[in-house]
Amino acid sequence: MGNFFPRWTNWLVLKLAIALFFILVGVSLGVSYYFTPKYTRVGYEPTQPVPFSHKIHAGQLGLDCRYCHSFVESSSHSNVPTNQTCFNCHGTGKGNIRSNSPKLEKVIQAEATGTPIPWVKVHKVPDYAYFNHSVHVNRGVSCVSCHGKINEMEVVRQAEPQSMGWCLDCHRNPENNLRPLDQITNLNYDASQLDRATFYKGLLDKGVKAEEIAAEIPGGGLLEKAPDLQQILALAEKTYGGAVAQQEVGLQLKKHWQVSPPESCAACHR
Amino acid sequence: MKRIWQHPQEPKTGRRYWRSVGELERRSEFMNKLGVEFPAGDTMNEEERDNSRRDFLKIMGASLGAMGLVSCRRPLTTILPYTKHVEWVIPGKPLLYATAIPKPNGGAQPLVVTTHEGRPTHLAGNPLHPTAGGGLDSFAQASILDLYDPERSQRPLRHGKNGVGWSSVNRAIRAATESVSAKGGEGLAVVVGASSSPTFTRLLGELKKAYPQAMVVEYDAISRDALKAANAELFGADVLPVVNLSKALRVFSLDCDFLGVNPVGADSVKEFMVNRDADKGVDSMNRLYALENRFTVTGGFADHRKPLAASLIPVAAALLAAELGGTQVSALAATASEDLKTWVKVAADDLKKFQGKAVVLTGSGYGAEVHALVATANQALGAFGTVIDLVKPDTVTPAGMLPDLVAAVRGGKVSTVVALTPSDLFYDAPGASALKDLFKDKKVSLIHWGHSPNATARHSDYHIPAAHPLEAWGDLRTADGTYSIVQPMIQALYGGASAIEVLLALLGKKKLGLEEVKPADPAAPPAPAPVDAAYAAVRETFEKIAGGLDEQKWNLTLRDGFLKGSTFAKGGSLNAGAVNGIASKATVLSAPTAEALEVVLVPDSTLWDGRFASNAWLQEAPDPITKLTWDNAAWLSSKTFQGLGLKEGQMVKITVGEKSISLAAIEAPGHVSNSITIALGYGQTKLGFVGSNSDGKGRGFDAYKLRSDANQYVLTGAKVEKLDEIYELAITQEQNTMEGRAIYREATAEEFKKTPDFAQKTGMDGHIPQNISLYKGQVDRKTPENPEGFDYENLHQWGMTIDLNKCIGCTSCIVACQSENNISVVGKDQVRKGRIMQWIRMDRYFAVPKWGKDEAESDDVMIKPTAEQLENAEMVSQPVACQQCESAPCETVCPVNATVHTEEGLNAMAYNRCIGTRYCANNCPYTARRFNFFDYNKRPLDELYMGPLSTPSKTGMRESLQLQKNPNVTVRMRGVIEKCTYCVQRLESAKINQRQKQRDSKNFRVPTDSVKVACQQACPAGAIEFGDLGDEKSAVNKVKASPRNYQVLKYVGTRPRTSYLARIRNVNPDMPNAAAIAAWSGKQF
Amino acid sequence: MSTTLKRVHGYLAEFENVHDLYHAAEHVRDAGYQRWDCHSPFPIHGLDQAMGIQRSKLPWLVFCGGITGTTTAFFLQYITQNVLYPTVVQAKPITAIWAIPAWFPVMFELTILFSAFTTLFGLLALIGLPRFNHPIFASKRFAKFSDDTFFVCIEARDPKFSQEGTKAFLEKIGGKHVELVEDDI
Amino acid sequence: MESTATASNSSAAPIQPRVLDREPLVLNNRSYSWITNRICGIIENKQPMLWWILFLPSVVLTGVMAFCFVYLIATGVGVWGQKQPVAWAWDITNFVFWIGIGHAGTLISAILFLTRQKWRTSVNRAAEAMTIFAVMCAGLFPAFHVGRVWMVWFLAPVPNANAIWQNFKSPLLWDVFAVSTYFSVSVVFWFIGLVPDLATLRDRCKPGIKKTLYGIFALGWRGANRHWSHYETAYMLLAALSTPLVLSVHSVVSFDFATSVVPGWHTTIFPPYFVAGAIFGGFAMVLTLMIPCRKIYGLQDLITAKHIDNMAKVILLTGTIVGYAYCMELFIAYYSANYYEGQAFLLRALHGPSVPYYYAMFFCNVIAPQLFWFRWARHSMFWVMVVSMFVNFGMWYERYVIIVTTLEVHMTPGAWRTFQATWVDKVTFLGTFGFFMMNFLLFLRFLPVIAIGEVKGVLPQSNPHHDPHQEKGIQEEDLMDYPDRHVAKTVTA
Repeated sequence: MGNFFPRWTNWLVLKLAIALFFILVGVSLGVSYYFTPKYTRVGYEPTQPVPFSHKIHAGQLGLDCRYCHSFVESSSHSNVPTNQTCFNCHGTGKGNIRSNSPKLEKVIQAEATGTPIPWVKVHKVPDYAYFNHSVHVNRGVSCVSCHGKINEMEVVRQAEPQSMGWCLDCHRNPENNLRPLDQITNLNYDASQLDRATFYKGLLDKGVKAEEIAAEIPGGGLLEKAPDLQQILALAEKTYGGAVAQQEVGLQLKKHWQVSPPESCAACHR
Repeated sequence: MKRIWQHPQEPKTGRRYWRSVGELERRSEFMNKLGVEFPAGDTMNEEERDNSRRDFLKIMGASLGAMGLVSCRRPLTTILPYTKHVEWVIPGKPLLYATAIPKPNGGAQPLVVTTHEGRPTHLAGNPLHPTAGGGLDSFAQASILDLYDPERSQRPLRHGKNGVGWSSVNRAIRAATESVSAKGGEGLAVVVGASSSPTFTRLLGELKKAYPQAMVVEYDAISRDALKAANAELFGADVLPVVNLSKALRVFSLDCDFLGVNPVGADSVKEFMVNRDADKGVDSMNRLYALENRFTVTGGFADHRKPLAASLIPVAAALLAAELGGTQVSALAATASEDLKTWVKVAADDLKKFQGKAVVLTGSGYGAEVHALVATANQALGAFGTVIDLVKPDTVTPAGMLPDLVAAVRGGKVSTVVALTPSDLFYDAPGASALKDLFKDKKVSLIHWGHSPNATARHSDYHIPAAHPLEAWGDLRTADGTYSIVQPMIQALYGGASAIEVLLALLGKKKLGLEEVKPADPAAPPAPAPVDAAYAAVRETFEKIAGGLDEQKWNLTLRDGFLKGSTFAKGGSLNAGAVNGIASKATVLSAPTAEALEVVLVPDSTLWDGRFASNAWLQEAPDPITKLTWDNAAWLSSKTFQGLGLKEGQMVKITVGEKSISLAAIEAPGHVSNSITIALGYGQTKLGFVGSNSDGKGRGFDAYKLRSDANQYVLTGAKVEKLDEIYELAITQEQNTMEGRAIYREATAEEFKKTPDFAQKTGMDGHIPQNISLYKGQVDRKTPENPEGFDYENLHQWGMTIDLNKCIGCTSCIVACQSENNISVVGKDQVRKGRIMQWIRMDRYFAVPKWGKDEAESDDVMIKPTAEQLENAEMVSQPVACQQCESAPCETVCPVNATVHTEEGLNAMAYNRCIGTRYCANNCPYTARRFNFFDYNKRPLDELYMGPLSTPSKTGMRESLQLQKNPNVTVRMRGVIEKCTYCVQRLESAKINQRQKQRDSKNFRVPTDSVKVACQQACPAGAIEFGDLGDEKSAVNKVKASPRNYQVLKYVGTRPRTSYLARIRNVNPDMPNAAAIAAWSGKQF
Repeated sequence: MSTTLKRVHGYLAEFENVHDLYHAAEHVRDAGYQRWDCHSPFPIHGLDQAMGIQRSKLPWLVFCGGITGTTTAFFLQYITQNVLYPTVVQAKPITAIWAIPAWFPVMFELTILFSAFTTLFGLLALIGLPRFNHPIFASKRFAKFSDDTFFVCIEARDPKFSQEGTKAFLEKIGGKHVELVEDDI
Repeated sequence: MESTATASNSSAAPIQPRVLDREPLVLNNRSYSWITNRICGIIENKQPMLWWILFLPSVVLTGVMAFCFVYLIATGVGVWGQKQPVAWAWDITNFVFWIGIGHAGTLISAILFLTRQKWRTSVNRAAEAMTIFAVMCAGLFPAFHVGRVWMVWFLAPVPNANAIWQNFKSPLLWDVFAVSTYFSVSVVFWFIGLVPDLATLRDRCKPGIKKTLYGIFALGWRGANRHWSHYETAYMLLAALSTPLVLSVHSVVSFDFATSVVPGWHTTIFPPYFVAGAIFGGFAMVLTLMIPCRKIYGLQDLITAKHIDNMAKVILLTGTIVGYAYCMELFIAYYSANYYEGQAFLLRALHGPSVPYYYAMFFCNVIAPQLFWFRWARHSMFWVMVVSMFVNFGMWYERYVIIVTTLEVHMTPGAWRTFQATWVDKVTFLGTFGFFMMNFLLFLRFLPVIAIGEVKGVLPQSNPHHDPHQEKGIQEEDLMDYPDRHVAKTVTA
């Protein structure tokens, strides 16, 4: 009978092993991309019942976010405005702005029947995670940080994965997202737009000690005597260059507002 | 990668979890209900959030199931905003209202109600209230569940059947009044319960005016007629004695459970605790003597307790009166046994020393002679005007009693009966079934108003569903008379009517039911809602009481929840002559014997007279004494029990005269021999799933059947015989003794004086070896030596103390916790299997001074005590929840990091990370962790074992119950561990609010003691302190400084954040066997 | 089919018992053959010396495998517990130096696991198995190697191999049924 | 081999005093081919009736077990008897029981191999198989006892979007690693041992599916000595690795209890005590399986009375260690003067809810094995069977006592509750036996129950220095009292 197995079988096992290896690598790569929020959530852009354009309202017209989402600073979740808010401008006898535009049809209808407009939820934090808007916007975290540049979106789209890992990134290094409170709803904000002098003056006016401020600037700890504003500015300029840097702002605010985001379960899960 | 989802139009049918629950809610019956008062919207949105929180695994499961799909499909969830903005409502923030609800035994419980987008979710006491402020009892705490009870009566019934509208009810009422109006109301009878609502009383008066011939009858199952009669004779018709225990240093209770179901003042527990603080010096501590036939929370808390048959209470009363120099009734006193004489004498001597600071109390169920004797005793003690105030309430109406009505009906003088009493005539009235037939024979048309479709409702011509106190306008007065307005939190879910509204309807001032309320027309500018007649009526009463209708005053009263300085007028005095008159009528009773036992009927600690039978929280709240849930049973003394050779739960047949019932028996330590105690209120049939068994048979046993008169509480000459059947009882505690372990610690006042820190030396705490390990780990305060310790400077450090010298073992903290933390009810069967979910376990231990066969024998705690010893046992109760150990054994064993420690010293629990290995539960020395053995929130409790095959219609949480859930707490699914978290949701929101205020400044410490946890809020005795250990000013820090402060199982080294304060028994050294009291506590390890 | 080209694999000689095989092996070794082998149903004590085989290198491979396991386990735990998300449980220290005792069990287990698999795959690598098709299987008699017969096979690739010489040599040292093993190309 | 050496002397010079023979490992000078035929015969011939009588019920039981687990997962852990405070009961009891049984195999193959105990050769294959199947049964319980089985992947340290990891301080996680390692290593060890025998089977069957399968798993083994030399090193290495592993696995299992704070669990004696117990129970199970096997398949010449005798001795030894542990627990409980510790054992042994279990355990594990002090007992198959049966039960009781009766009386008396098992508990456990038996019977059916190659290796004629030409027949004085000698007589080499 001779050899029972043909010769080609000799390499079969090795070939299979190699093939299997590549398959496994492929699968794990695929899963880690296609099955994580980075892919499954970001870019979610459902059609809304009413063709409301954030681009026009928040972008061109420059409405402040808080005009409609009025409770964002005081409540856990940022409320969707009532019809009354819409009619402040669009209502007949009020603003009269395009009060008869067909786009408003659903709103008028809702007003008439009293049944709410079913807006489609775009940013959905899992139900067992308790996110609180107010504590973020009151502590220097802007809308942009989580929702992206809404003012450039015709229809709202999810811009960030909003996964637990993503949350933790910021909770561990808040300085990358902190900004002065008056800039919270400025969606085009960039640290470089800040005037360094006013920023540090603001801190000093809040009663922060100058040396403490200096201590937050690399190399600032070395100053022998309490510096004045000019020295601080000089120091900052030396370290961060002409334009104000996000790091610069972030570190100062983190220190002087005592921003210490919690990392323990109880902060978000109850 | 911009991908646009075109969500399809929702098909009519579809996999439930693919539809957002929000949309489900849009079909919900509550849409229009809530929609009326709160224009449709965020209630639903809120609902959707908290609802789908419950379903998070459903959704997760679905998306996992769909796997690949996940990336391109995602469950569509909608946000439904308000169409019009609602005053005060900020979506996501709770809104608090002050109001009040009636206590089952009269008086009022002032409340602060938490509402989320118009849903009342949690009740708490009103801390501002001058007299009844602070905690609440479990009845009040649980009444929020009555509001959402899916089985409460929801629509009018005709002969117990559905299908009759409100209009016909209104017609019936009109007919009833019109028919009798000619004859000045003759033929009309109104049955009311004892009410403390001025408006109700006023309207009743108006009714009497309108129909002079109409008959007004007052009936309560837990009747106080005897007391009322006695009071009328002793103090005058319109005078009531109100006891303020905060003024008493010596209290003698003749079977008066004033800490439990028989309060004697506005807030007896709170008042009693005023003088109970051992750290203020034991000499200023009050002392409690108790004589009772069974253990009550009062007796358990007494410094001196003697078991005494209820039939002998009059004897004791006579003795006491004689000793104190009151009226002498030698006929009674003579019959007393010697040891009783000495016992009472010594106690009396002690009382005498406290003229004007001592008081004698007796159970409201006892006969007039007892009340008379007690009155003289109090007179002798100078209690009147000091401890006892005589007041003239405006809430008593001259009314007949049930027998009058029965007679009238029998005589055919009554054609229409309107039943407004919360009691259930055809269930709890003496000879209920006979009464029912009588009504039928005499063709009496019965219009019944009630909260649940109970026996009377089912056999009435018309049943009017009652509105919950949170649903309608009304008003109430606490025992001392402080006036509170009852304001609605929510549109009546089922359009029920309040008793006041029914009266208004009888007066033709109001139409009942939903028809009246039409959905606000959105097109028109928001018109003011039509003025509610009840609202008007309450304002009218307010005008009288407040002296003028001052809007500001009205609003203040609404805001604060009470009207300042509105207590009853004082007046009246004891009429000595009457005393002798009554006392002379006293009949001599002999002590019960094995042949002729006595049966004592008591209101149930959880169901009261049975009106709470369909409240699942109360059904599952263990009885403070027997730890029995879902049933009642006959309590027998160990001697009788062992004498009959009974097993736990064995059925016995009890015969009194020709009446007899058979029910399960349990052995009750501390119970007098030849005496049987039975709790009333059980055995109601066809009361739905909670109120009665799924087969419609009653839960427990109906003891009303033994009564032939509503005032009968002590029945003598009873026979008991043993039956073979064993009834399955769900008792939450198997082990009655502490096995000599130093879990609960107490000492007498003397010992405490000698060694104030005895509690810290008890047992093994005296000799705990030093921790010599090289690293200290994250424990204690952070210092240079202990770098890993907790940061007390910059962070909150939460801690709790429980003062065992104040805890009476009532279950209201358990219920409060259940309401705040969405804890599921597991049902009788699961309780029997030891799977009760309540996060707080109220341990109740019995202890005897010496163990072993006889007094002489050794201190070996492992020997079972004898029947005699058990009869004189002492009872202590101790609430145990998660102790938030700094070094928590449960944490280290969790393989997935589902439970870890927070920097604030909390033992955090992430439900959504838990896989349910249950290792933590094993490793918890306090057994404080609970496991969801089944989907208690999803599966019907009688089909738990059917899993996914459970009846679809019964599967899933009932819509109305969903409304009650606290949106800030995850509703746990099966397979995860849960436990007390120190109400972390409250702590987090407190911190967040503080940050909102501070914004860009530094100070984030929550204001001292501004955050309270649910159990602390609920505790009527104020035994629980909670707060920030990092804040020197906080109350919890002060309390922890007490020498009585100790940690349970300290030697294990878990370093719990919750610590206990040892109990001090204010023993009178002259009392017989005073030495034996709390002697057991010295023999602990 | 008789005209198919064949390649000579070598000579296969058969022996009855261990004793004979052992001495035969010694002869072959002394004769200076390189590419040859003995085939037996079970390992024979001392035959390695008789054939002059070096000690196996496998232990070194396994040692490396083991070390890999230990380090993997250590870094797995160090990184997850100390770098990525440190959590405090039962007040236990999170700094590596104090936490390391808790890591020993997993470090140990992974060491064993990695070693074991290195042993398996190392062995297969060293002995070039699995190889299902081998010229020697062409011999029908060879099938008995796994039962009770012992073989010596000298391969044609051996420099000292010769058609006649080797055959004679094998017969001289007591080999029975000396046959030429060929396999198809 | 000494035996043959002395024997030859005796034939040469009759006057010399006779050196007492050492019992040969294989009786009746069986030849290689006899061994091959006998062992492969089991696989190649039809299975005896008894095989089917045992096999079919096992399959049914396996099905029942599967059903129970499905029911459990679909409904909830509540279908078991668990409650507060007894959060672990039969599930973990069975886990520890099975994992314990799983220790004998590796022990026999590894430790006895390192200690050059040649007698292991005829039992190690079956024991290893048993190990693997026992570990499979054991693994089922920790996997399915969790509340949310579908979340069990949380135990695997894989990077995830939640950026959260496991707690490597948890003994339970150590368990995961230990048990899975133990299983994989045992399989590797077993497989490597099987390769040469699979080659034997391959060479014996006719071309066909069977030959293909055997062929594949034989990896083309051709018995070359250059392979054998690597092979033996590998085998030795694996033995050296398994030895500490087998000790570690049950130590880690015992950590689940020893590292807790529960009185009655928190004991330093646990690791050695558990390991001893495991070996104890494991050997008992080996005996329970091998004694019928050798009878049914007529393997008395390979699995001789000597083997049984040795294993009985091991049982006696480990049983005594276990007994010592029991007493030591009690002593420490008393000597520690820790009230709670003392109570835990008083309640366990005197007046707790589950006292009977304690005494059942004590009798089965400590008293019963003492029978093995007597040679007749060790040599009577009946008594050996009886005792090993006792031990099998006793070891389950031991785990039950340790786990359940301890938890029933935890630290706070207010929470004490007695445990009652449900039908699901019982049927599931029974089912695992079916699963175990099914696997083992299939193993008998398709794989060599005895390591052919290894047994051949220990025959006297396998020694190159043993001269085959002066073979001697069986001598009468060799006929010492081997109870099953006559069976061997009938067979001819």
